[in-house]
Amino acid sequence: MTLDPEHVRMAEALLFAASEPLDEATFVARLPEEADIPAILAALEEQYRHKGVNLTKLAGKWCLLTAPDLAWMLEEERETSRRLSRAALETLAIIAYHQPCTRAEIEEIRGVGLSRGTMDVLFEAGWIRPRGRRRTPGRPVTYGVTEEFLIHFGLDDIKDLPGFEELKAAGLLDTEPSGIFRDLAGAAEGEDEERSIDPEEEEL
Amino acid sequence: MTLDPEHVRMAEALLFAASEPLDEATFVARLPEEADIPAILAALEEQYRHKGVNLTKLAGKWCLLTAPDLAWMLEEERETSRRLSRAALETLAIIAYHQPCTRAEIEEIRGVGLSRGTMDVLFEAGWIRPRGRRRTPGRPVTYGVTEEFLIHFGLDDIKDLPGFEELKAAGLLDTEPSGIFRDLAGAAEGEDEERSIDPEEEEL
Amino acid sequence: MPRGAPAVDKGSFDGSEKANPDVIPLPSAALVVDLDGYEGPLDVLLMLARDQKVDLLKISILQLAEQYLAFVEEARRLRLEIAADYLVMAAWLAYLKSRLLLPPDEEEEGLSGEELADRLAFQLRKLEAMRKAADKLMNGSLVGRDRMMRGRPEGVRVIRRSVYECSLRELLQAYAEQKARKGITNPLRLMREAVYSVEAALARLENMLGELPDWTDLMSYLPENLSDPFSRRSARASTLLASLQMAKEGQLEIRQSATFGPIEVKRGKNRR
Repeated sequence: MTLDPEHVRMAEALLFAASEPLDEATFVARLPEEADIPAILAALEEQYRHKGVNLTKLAGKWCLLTAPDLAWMLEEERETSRRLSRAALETLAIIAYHQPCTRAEIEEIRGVGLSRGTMDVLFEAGWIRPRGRRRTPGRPVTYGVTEEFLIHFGLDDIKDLPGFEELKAAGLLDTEPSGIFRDLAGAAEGEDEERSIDPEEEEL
Repeated sequence: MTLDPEHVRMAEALLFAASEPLDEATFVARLPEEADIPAILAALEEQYRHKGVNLTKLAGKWCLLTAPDLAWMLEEERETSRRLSRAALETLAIIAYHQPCTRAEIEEIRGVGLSRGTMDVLFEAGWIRPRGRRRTPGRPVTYGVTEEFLIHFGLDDIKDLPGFEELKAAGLLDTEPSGIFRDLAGAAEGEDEERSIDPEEEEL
Repeated sequence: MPRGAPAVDKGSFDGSEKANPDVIPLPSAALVVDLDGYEGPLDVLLMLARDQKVDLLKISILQLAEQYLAFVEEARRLRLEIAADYLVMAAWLAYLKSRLLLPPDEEEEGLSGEELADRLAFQLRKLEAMRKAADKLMNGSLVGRDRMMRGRPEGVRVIRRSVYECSLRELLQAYAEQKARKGITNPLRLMREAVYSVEAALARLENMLGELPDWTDLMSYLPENLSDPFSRRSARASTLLASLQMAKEGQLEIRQSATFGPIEVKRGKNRR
């Protein structure tokens, strides 16, 4: 039996336009009655065998898929630059100044729990790494910064980080610590989110 | 020069994977440097000419579409689109054929004021866009059709609009006001701003 | 030609046609007037011109003007609300009609009646051309209606890689700020003083272990100066945890001879 090329065209258009793989019953329902569906599909499979797109049978259903060897050209790497959250920034600073330090120590210093995502972001950025385990109960993992961290921030050595007093002298600390400040902050809360010093600040 | 069949396969895979028409620059960027893109596309156009799927150029970009004669069998895949009102349809045709054209020119041709909603519908569909300002008193905004318009209506270029050249040759696409409706509008002016067909109306 | 009677009867329109905005009701011999169905006076004129059943190039503008005037007359008789532009058009057509009927006045300035009629005819042709173009556009092969794009585009998979931006200044500022914040008050401090930390228990155990080589009750390692029950409970828990940690490292051995009996420890073999 010879195939009607019109039937092949119809099956091809159906496969192309379908939003999901099609079973043979669909072809039977939508092509003319006399169409030999298995033969048509076999012919299309052969036609597309060496093309950029292949007719593939998935879970008993048919669909056109790009050839597996060409998958690489359908991928694209895109870089998006993102800013660190305040929590991530502080965590990074603490790890840099206090390394090696544990998660619990970071939480102790920041006075607030550390959400999983915060550390993940720093790992993803390639700026922190596990360094070992503290010889205390539970043997918590200690963290430190990476070489990439030093390179990114233009530091030759971790010892090059300025100390607290120097930071203050350099004007990087514009909020004078004083006993009354906390009350002020409490009163101003909500007015200026950036300056909020509520220790239970929302993470991320 | 002979075509590398691998390059043809790559272009084919890209065309099948794409969710929108692709311009030649995309092929240049994704295929090997030595690939002869126009020749590859011409070869694919020929290869798919009599298939259930054809390679078509829309708005200067390439895409695969099911063959026009198979529309009847793809009813299930059809998108349900909102019907345009006659006013919107006429306005769209006038903008397409006369672009760039001003609101006043559309009103002049239709002999009736344009309600805000009519243009809104066309903007919402993504088929028209402001193109600039006419260098006449009042500097009215001119409108034209978008790439999506060309793609939706299956056109490669504005010149492919049905009967475009004939209409142009017959002078029917001139936007020169006939002069007669100016007097008419002048009389009705001030009664209904939306219906004003004063060609020097202030836009936006 | 009798006033008010378009030449051809195309049948009065019924409700079903009116429901469809794309179908324009045709004026019938009885001249049923429904202004809502029209897109302005030019639309009415074009419809009347079509009723002449001739090419727009050959229509009789005079006849058209008469038909339009009859149409508006009828609408007024039926007391239909007529928009101003319909009336303006009627006035203009009445003027055009008089110009066309009267012999040309050589003295009068501006366009002659014939020229005005030509312009109107041209306007009608332009509108007609756009109507037909719109129809052709809609009857063409529309993508998504007649020709389908790929139903299941695999698309280009975008692998996103985040690059984090952060300057040294920001880093230092963050540290300084939290340090400053810390300098103000530490809300956890009060609690922590009451708690006997595992680290402290570990240090104490390590120090004292060497002095007591035989099985000793673990509880004898507790600091003596703990007065309140909370601190004592905390010290007991921390010391037990510390002993377990050291046992794990082989620094000490633990035994408990009875359930709820005293836990005893002694120096382990790995004691450095």
